[in-house]
Amino acid sequence: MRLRTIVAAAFAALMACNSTARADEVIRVGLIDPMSGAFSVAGRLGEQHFRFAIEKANAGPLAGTGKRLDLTIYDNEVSPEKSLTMLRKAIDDGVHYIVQGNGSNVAFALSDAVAKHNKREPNRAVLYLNYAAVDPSLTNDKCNWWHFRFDADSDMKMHALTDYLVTQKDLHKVYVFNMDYSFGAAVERGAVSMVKDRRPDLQVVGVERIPMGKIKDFTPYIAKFQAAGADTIITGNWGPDLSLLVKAAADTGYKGRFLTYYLGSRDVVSEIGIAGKGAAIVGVFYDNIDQPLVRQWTTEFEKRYDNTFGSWTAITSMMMLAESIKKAGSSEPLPVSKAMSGLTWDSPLGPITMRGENHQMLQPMFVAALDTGMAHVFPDVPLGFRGIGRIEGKDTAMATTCQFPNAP
Amino acid sequence: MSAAPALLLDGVVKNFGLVHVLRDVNITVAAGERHAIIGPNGAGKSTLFHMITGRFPVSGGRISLHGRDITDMSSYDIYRLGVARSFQVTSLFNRLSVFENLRVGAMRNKGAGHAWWRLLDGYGPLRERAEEMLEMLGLTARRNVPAGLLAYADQRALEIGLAIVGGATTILLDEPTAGMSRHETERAVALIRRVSEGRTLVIVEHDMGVVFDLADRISVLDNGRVIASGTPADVRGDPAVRSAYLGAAAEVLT
Amino acid sequence: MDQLLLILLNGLVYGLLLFMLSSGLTLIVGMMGVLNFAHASFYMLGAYVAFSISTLMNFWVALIVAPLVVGALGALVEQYGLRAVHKHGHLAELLFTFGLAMIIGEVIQLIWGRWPVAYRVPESLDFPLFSIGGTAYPAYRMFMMGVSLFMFVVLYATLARTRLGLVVRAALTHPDMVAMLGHNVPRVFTMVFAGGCALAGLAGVIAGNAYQTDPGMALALGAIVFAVVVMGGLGSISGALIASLIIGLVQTVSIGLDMKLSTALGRIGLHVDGITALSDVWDISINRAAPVVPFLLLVIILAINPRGLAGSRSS
Amino acid sequence: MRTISHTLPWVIAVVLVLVAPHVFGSGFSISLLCRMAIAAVFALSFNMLMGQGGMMDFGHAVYLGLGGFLAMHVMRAADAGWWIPTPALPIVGAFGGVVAAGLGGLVVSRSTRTAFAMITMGLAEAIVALVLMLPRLFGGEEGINADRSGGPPIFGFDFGSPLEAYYVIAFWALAAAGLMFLFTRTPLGRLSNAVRDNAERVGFLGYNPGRVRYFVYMFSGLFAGLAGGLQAINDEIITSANIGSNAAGAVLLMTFIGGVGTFAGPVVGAVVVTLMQMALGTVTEAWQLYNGLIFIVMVLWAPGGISGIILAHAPLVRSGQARRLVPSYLTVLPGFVAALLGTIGLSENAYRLQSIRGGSPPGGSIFGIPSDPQTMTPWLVSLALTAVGLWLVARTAPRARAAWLEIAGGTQA
Repeated sequence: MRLRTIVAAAFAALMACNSTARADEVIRVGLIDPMSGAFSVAGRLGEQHFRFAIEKANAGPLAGTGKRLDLTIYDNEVSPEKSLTMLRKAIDDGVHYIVQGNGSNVAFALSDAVAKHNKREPNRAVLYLNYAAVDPSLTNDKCNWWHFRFDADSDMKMHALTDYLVTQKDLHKVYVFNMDYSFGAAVERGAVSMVKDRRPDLQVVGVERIPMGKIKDFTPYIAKFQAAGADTIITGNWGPDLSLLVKAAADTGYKGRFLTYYLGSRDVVSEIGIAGKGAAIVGVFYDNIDQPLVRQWTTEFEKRYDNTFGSWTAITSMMMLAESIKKAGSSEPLPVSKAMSGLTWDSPLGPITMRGENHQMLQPMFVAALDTGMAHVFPDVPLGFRGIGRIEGKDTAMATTCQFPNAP
Repeated sequence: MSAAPALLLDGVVKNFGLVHVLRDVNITVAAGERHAIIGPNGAGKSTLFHMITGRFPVSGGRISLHGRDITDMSSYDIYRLGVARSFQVTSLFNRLSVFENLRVGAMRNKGAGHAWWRLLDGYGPLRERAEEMLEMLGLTARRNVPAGLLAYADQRALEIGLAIVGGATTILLDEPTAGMSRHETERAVALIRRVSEGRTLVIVEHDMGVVFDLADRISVLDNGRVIASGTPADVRGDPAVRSAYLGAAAEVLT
Repeated sequence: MDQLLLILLNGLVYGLLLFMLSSGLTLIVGMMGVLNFAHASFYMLGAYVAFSISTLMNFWVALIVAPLVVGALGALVEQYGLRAVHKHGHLAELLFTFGLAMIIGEVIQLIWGRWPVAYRVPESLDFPLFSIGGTAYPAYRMFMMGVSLFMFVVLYATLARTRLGLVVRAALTHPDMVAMLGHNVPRVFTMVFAGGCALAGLAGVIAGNAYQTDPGMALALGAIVFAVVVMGGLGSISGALIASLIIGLVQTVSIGLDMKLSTALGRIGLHVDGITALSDVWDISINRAAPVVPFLLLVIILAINPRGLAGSRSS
Repeated sequence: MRTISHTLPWVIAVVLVLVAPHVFGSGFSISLLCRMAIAAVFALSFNMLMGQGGMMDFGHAVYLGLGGFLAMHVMRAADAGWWIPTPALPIVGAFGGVVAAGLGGLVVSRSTRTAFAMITMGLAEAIVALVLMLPRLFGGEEGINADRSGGPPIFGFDFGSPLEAYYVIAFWALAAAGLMFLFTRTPLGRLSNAVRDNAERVGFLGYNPGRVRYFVYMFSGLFAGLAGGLQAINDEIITSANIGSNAAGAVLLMTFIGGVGTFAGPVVGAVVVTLMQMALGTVTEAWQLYNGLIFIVMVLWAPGGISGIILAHAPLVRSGQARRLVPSYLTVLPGFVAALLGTIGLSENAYRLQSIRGGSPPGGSIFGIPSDPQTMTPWLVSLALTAVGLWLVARTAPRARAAWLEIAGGTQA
């Protein structure tokens, strides 16, 4: 796979040298994500989305500018250490734009390393475009100028979720259930404080964190939900910790509602099966959004890759990068970063803005629930997402503690 | 030397579960004495050595060394009081060279301790002692061969060497000549005689020629008890011993 | 009270499952001295093979056939791999199984993909059996318990009543003697290894659909199975049973305790809130600490007695 | 003569270390070199236990990690203004490692062999879980970070640039390797060999084997902690992943592939495995499968590791007899190459097939050779290559082995 990429890149470079007619400037984008091992599915899915997004960006904002984006892949196996080595390799390869999304631990390591590198070697600066790591710290206390986040952070998602909760008067008791690590803790903090602030009548009947990936049998927890009388479960769980939870609920006949962050993943839904109907997700995208361009892209992507179109932030990040390059009239990271900071782009889902104070994207957010009879459904299960709530981008902004330590 | 005996076993008992290996063993070994322990297979001779050197805890009775109680001490503490031993089944440091085996054997008593701040080669006396021992064992030519690759007789020689290289005052040898040829046995006996000069020696041996040649005194162990103890002549004439040693061994006794 | 009953039931099911994995491993470790790092991989293999068989035919065929397939693979591994490595010592054997675990993990992903597979509980068992305090108890859990107990009885009978069992028991306590008695030790080894793998496979068959069949399932259980085997004492079936049940129950029961450590210590008269430097520690609730418990137990038990709870020999 | 043969490898090592970053000057290469140096120190410290002391420590990464965390906290303090120069941080790491191992050793050093291995595993699992529960000290999943250029400059160097950091790391790596080499020649080092070979006998020579193990464990922890300090300098971040079982597995792999029997073996392993992890991963996604295969092949046919193979042939090369081996070795080569190519073909096609099923475009090539895994040809060709190759190896290997035995046996006698 990567070999083909390298060969293709070399070939493209060769072509660029030979034909004076198409001497486009190649701007290299490096995707640092897991490409082998247990998490490679996520990395591969990301790769497909970025190939797709770069194609759209090259045909869109960059058409006729004499510049085009080109993707190179770096395998980090979600290890922070290996990511740093791959960052070095990417810099050697002349990559100026790093994209990464899997693992907040990797995101912290990369954000920090990019900041140090840019300080030490300003003439070889790189930008770090984060498309999926959602720890709020990255755009608050640990923010830095060279990091841009395109996904909504976990607090923003929780905010959107509570916006939705406010409209659901039939829910009375929530149980906050998370995995025991930094992200789970962040979701838990956000859930408890925001529910209290915004729907004081809603009672938090339980708060719990479970060891990550260690629990095989979730029925005791379901029994606890039941004992506490919870009718709503808010959870940031993902992977087996989410699918096993929902499955155990179905096994034991528990009827409460699951509000989640990561239900959209194909493995989780196919594992849960039809029992997942009614469970909801909060995010910046779902594939049944009724908008012509989205419909067209979703179909095109599914046809080409036989995979679920879901990483919308790959599209927004590449489009915004292209727009910033156009606006700056340069492909150098510094002017591009200045152009990107505060930039607004009219996305198919409405205007989206890269907030200047903390480099956090403000964009429309959605709550969607698994339902039958949808146009785009999961492969093994006749369920697809149906939108049940939308929050406009401007309403998602939250107070930030970010003070860029290294703003140019 | 009228003080306490070098080694005193007072009513030593050992049970493995329900099996009584040693029932009531009383042995006195005077300082400077060469004392042999004989007895049929399974009489408990090796177990007795294990008791004395702290390999297994005793089930009852006391063991003392020069009047000092060593009954519940660990093997290394007993060694530090001057008791060294060899094993019936060869027990060497197989991947270390012959020379290194001997050097490890002498380390404790040449003051190297657990030192990590000094190179081993810096301990002159230690090296000299090991070289001297090599010479004595006739293993100089095999100096750098890993112990595990030695011929059997050489391994047995090194086994004895490991017991005596540290210069202990009381030496326990468990069948030192087992499996040796006549010639090798003679060499080994000469060696044992030489190194046990001025020391206390306790030896378990099946070769009665060796026993009667070396020992000042003999204790006969049978079925977990000492059935006779005395000079070779006393033991030779003891009727209980004769009845315990029916068959081949009895002929040697006569 | 209802919840306690539920927790106990679940702990029992989990503990028995652990036992199914660890009984095979403890025989392998006890008899052959092989720290088989690939044991949990055979468990995973069992689940995947059962998934394939149950899609082609049905679950009941898989229940019988999949453990046999896994056992046969185990026999091949022993015969053509481990035996050749044996002469290089235990470390080499351990490393061999280490490499084997890596390969099994990758090959499984190559054949069945990196996603979890949709290995489902058979419909005939997919119903709530009874209800405790409003929580339905799935019939399949009871089935799991039944299979585990049945397996335990069969294993026990095999060890107690058959000639093979006699040789195995003798080999556990007196490894040198059995060879001298003229038994074909290599063949016994092959059978024990294959049997252990088959047991692991069976555990995979019945757990893969109750929980989840994914490429990470071996990793999640690998360390804990070792903890059970060592805690119980190498080569001790009864020790493994006790340790499995302890770990199963401790892990499940501690889920129910969301008391903070400082509160718990306060109950027994230790007031630690003042020591703020360790406030991170005191704030840990007991249920969050559950995964550490088996390993802490292991360390404590081994520190007290390196032979484990009921070990017949230490190394 | 002996001094030359002992000092020459070190002189070569020093020269290599000094020259390497100028030959392989790219940022990636320097980063690789740093990783190799750190891995080498770590693997050497691991082999102090495994190869020299006969202790299989499944939790050795704990000491690297804890040393690294301590060094990182001190680096933060330096960023905040304390006068602690960056090059001194490895000492801090070593201190952290030795203290942690001093505590851990109390628990583990009484056990031997299997029980030792298992108790270290249990301890490590417990510590990893604890580390994740104490975010204030260890920063949770994201770990803690600092800036290595934040300390006081020494002779005008702030050690921010990768090359400056490389020289700090290389200096300490060489120093640590040298010290560990000297350790093998101290009384304690020799005692650890004796305990490995026959712990019980050591007890009858006046030493408490448990105590010997304890001291050696502490030293090993010290150097692991030093490696952690180096890692802190290199990555400027340290996370709980550094403590976990992956890191412990990697060091086992390195040490074994390099060879446990010689002092330099783990260094060779560290270099080879680091290259494999970082470089092989950029060429093929099947590298984890290859890792496992290499492991098994080594265990089966070269249990002495790379250095074991070298050691077996070095005397022959020196005496000029190696030439006589070449013909019989050459007869094995075609079969070996064929089997290797076949295995690679099978694996690469399998991975290609999987990614095609996962949505990648069909067709494709393996290292430039067109190969479509959805057709039969590449599979048949690979399978045939593997089968024929293995058959050839099986036929020719015994003769090569006999030739080796004959010649090597001749020189030894």
